[in-house]
Amino acid sequence: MLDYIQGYLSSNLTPGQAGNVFWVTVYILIVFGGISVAVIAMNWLERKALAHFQVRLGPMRVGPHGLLQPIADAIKLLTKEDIIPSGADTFVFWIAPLIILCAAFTVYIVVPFGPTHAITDLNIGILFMLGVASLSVLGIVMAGWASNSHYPLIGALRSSAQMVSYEVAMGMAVVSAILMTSLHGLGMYGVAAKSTGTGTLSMIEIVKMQQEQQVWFLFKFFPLGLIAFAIFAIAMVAETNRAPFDLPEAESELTAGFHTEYSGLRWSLFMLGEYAAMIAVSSIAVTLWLGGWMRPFPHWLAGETWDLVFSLFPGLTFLGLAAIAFIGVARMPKHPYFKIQTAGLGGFGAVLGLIGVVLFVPLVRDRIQDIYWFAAKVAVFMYLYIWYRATWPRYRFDQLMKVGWKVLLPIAIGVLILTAILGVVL
Amino acid sequence: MQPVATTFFFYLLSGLAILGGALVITRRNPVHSALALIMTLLAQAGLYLMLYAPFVAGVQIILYAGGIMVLFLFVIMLVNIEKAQKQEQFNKQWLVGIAAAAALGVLFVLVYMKGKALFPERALQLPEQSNTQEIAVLLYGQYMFAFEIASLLLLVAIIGAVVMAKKRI
Amino acid sequence: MTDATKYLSHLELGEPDQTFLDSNELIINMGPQHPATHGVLRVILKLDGEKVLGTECVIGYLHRGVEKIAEHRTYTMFNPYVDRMDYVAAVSNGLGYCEAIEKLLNIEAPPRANYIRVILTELNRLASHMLWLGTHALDIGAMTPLFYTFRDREEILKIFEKYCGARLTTHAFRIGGCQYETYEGFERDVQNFLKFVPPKIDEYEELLTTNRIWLERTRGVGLISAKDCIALGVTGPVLRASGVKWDIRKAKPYASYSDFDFEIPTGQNGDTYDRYLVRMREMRQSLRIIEQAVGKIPEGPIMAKVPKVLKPPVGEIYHSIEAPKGELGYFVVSDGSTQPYRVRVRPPSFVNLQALDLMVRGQLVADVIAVIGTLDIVLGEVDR
Amino acid sequence: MAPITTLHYLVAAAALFVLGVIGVLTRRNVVIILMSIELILNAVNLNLVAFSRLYGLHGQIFSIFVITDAAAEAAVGLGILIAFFRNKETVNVDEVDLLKW
Repeated sequence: MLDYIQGYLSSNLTPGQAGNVFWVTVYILIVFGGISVAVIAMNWLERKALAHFQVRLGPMRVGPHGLLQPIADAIKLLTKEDIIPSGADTFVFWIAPLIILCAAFTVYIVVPFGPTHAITDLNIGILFMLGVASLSVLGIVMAGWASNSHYPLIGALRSSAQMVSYEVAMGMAVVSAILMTSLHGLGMYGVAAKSTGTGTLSMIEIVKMQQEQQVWFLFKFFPLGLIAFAIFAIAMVAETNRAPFDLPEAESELTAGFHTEYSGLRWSLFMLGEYAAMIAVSSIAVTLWLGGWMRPFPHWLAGETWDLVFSLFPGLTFLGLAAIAFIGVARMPKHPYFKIQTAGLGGFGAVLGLIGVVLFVPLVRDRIQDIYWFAAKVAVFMYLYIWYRATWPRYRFDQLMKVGWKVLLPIAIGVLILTAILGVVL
Repeated sequence: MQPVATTFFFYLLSGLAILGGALVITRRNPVHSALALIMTLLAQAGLYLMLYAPFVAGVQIILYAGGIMVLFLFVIMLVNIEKAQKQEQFNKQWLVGIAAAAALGVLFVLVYMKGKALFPERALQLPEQSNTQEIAVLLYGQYMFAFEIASLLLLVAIIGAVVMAKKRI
Repeated sequence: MTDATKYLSHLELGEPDQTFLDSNELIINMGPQHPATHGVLRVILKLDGEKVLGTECVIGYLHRGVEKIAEHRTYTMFNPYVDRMDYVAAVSNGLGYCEAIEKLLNIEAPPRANYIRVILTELNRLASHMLWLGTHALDIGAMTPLFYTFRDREEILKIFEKYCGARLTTHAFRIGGCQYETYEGFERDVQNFLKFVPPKIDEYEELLTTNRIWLERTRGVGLISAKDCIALGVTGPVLRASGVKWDIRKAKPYASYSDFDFEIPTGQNGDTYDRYLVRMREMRQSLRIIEQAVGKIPEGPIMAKVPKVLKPPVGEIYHSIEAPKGELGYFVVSDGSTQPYRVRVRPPSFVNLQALDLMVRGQLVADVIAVIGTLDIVLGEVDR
Repeated sequence: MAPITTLHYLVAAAALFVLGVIGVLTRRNVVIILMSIELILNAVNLNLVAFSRLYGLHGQIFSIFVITDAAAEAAVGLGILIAFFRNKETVNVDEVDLLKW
């Protein structure tokens, strides 16, 4: 047992690569649990951030600043009656949310949270991610069909058409990033790197290539990487059915799209799947273009001192969050549940602070900072998702298709060709 | 990577695949058939992974399960299946069909029994970590022509499908 | 679906086909419980995929028999009922009714009352347009403007509340003038509001007017020509957006509108975007009117000499005003008793709703939502 | 248990193949027949990939081509099905008894 742990800690492979069943199991549990927690946190954050965009307060009642609201929601959803409409195909109706959930979670097998922090490193990493993510279309189509109702059916048809169309542009953008792994060339700062000859599909290798070439692919071949990234960033919003591309569940048109007839637990599975998919595609974007687990400026601000400075960030972040919690404690208004709320928020702040302190321990610090930078980059995307939703109206279906096929796809193909040419010429 | 519990996973996955296949041909409702087929396809993707063919497995998932099956489900939703569900599911020569298929199965079994020696126990050590790269080298080298022909085939299929399925072009 | 087919006479629906890839007919009920029909409107849509082949509005879910009630109430007693028709523009409804009865009685509200009426009515127009903007934007998918407009509409409702105690169904006016004198600081409140609101309107416009998605969703959607508008009797911003410069405040000035200088904004294309622009400009014009009125409210009585028991002479009268949603008309028949013989309301929402079918044919489902929003209907007024 | 050899894979593929053949020969519903054809193609793929363990990567290449082919076949087959359904309002193969309609 101890040997196992020792053997792993000194290893520079992912548990899957090392063939270490124990650590694989542990990692699966950690990653899936972490994603579930992230989804819950995201749920709360979205409601709060959206509320503040819209001059509201959002959830405030359950727990201090509504911190326990997601838990209350979960309890509500679990105890709700689970309605299966008459005339629905019970089996398909039952299995559709599970397919979406499985598709959304299976993707995380190859997400590289750090050079060794991935469940496994598949040779076909990115292909696997895109493929499994696209399986959620099946769940959506089935949910819409099995509900035996018009609104879900239209929602399902819209959504499957949308996801299939945007996958094309998305795939092209991804290919141009993969192409960059094999090409040398000039980065934004004019740093030339040696050519490696062959490219790679492996998620970990892609980030390692960015490290080697000393440039995020976002800035490689300057406008090209950026354009490819922009295409991916648009397509991924459409892929996850979020505003402004949320037609499949367009509230004002189709009431709730493909999950109109769902309630209770199954509905919450859809939500879980949707948020997990959002995090998944964001992590693809982070891996391919934003340097994955790399900290900012790994070469420009290199050296022992800067390493130390940047490795302090995780702890500082948690201490900052703890400070915010304590400010909340200090400003707690005197309402009937004042005492318990103060205690709760204070306890929460204390836990955050404790985590922050633990993160300063050198051994932990070195292990954790890859994950921290990865999560921070993903969090930026999550915030963008909320921001989009607060700002933009919704596209119409034909316009959505027009954007996908007539704008994004040609640009993506153009970028792909130019990337290939530049890679050969430079 | 050293595969773990190969025997168990082989029987699990091939069992799932065959079970799915059996369900495909027996279900009354085409959507259930499609579900079963998806199960088969995914189980097969697992088998490909066990055979050190990760790229084929990836293609299987992204193209078959994610692409072709969505197409199938789409069409099933578009055509009216309720009427067909109430009708007779098997054609008149079903007995002959099963007999022919059984004969084919017996033929397979005989071939495998007789020709056991043809399939050596040995296995090439295929490099799993560079499987994609090696496939790429073959695909864009030796099989370049076939690759281009395949693209032409797909183009023809797209045009054909559009011509046939669209009402007014 | 079966009970829907009996309404479908004019949709030319033959044998309903079970398939919908080829034989097109997919019938959906949009409403009566639907997030985007602004109440209990039920629209039966005949679709080819997403394309709308025809619509049929089923109304009456909110029918309360307001016109019939009038026949059993005295003229004064019926006054509060009109507030319940277009509940987001209750002041305008009250103004129309009071002026109609005043015309019937041949009395005239004193100038001070008229100024107060204009200020409140224009405030109410702003409130109504703000509510329209929020819900319309929400229908098209922009969530945020809804909350901004509700925040700012609150200020108007606060003024109403201070003036007459009610926020929504105000019952602010009486036959012959106003019941209440302006409260202490009324003018200051209104002037503060005038300073407060223009930057807010700029804020809405910043979010929407040049937003690409908004433009794509509204330009060329729900087109209606001036000719069709006139043929269908469509009035209000919808008519003006089609290029007809028709506003009863200018055409047949009532209250004291002839004293004020304001413009009638018009559009050219008659699409949803033009209607949006027209309403946004109208909000600014309303502010202009209020600004002119609030500075010079004349002194004097707020109530004309009105008998205790209203017994108008035998006769009939039609009086219309420009409500936020269009021409709001009251046709009142008096048989000389204390109760009207018949009251017929010409509600703008009801008439404008007729245009829905014309505007959405051949467009997509999403456009139906946009068009319902842009018609700015209130079901209380449609069904009465 | 005995180690898994190529033969095991071949037997599994043979079983799938036979199931596919039964489906094609006995079912009336075109959609299910098309799915059975997919089963057959998959059985072939499994064979090819299994053999590539013995004789090199060429089998995998070929299976990729087979998958491409299956995609084209499905698209055209389903296109025909839709055209057919539009005219005859049926999805049963034994009712397709006209060469032209």
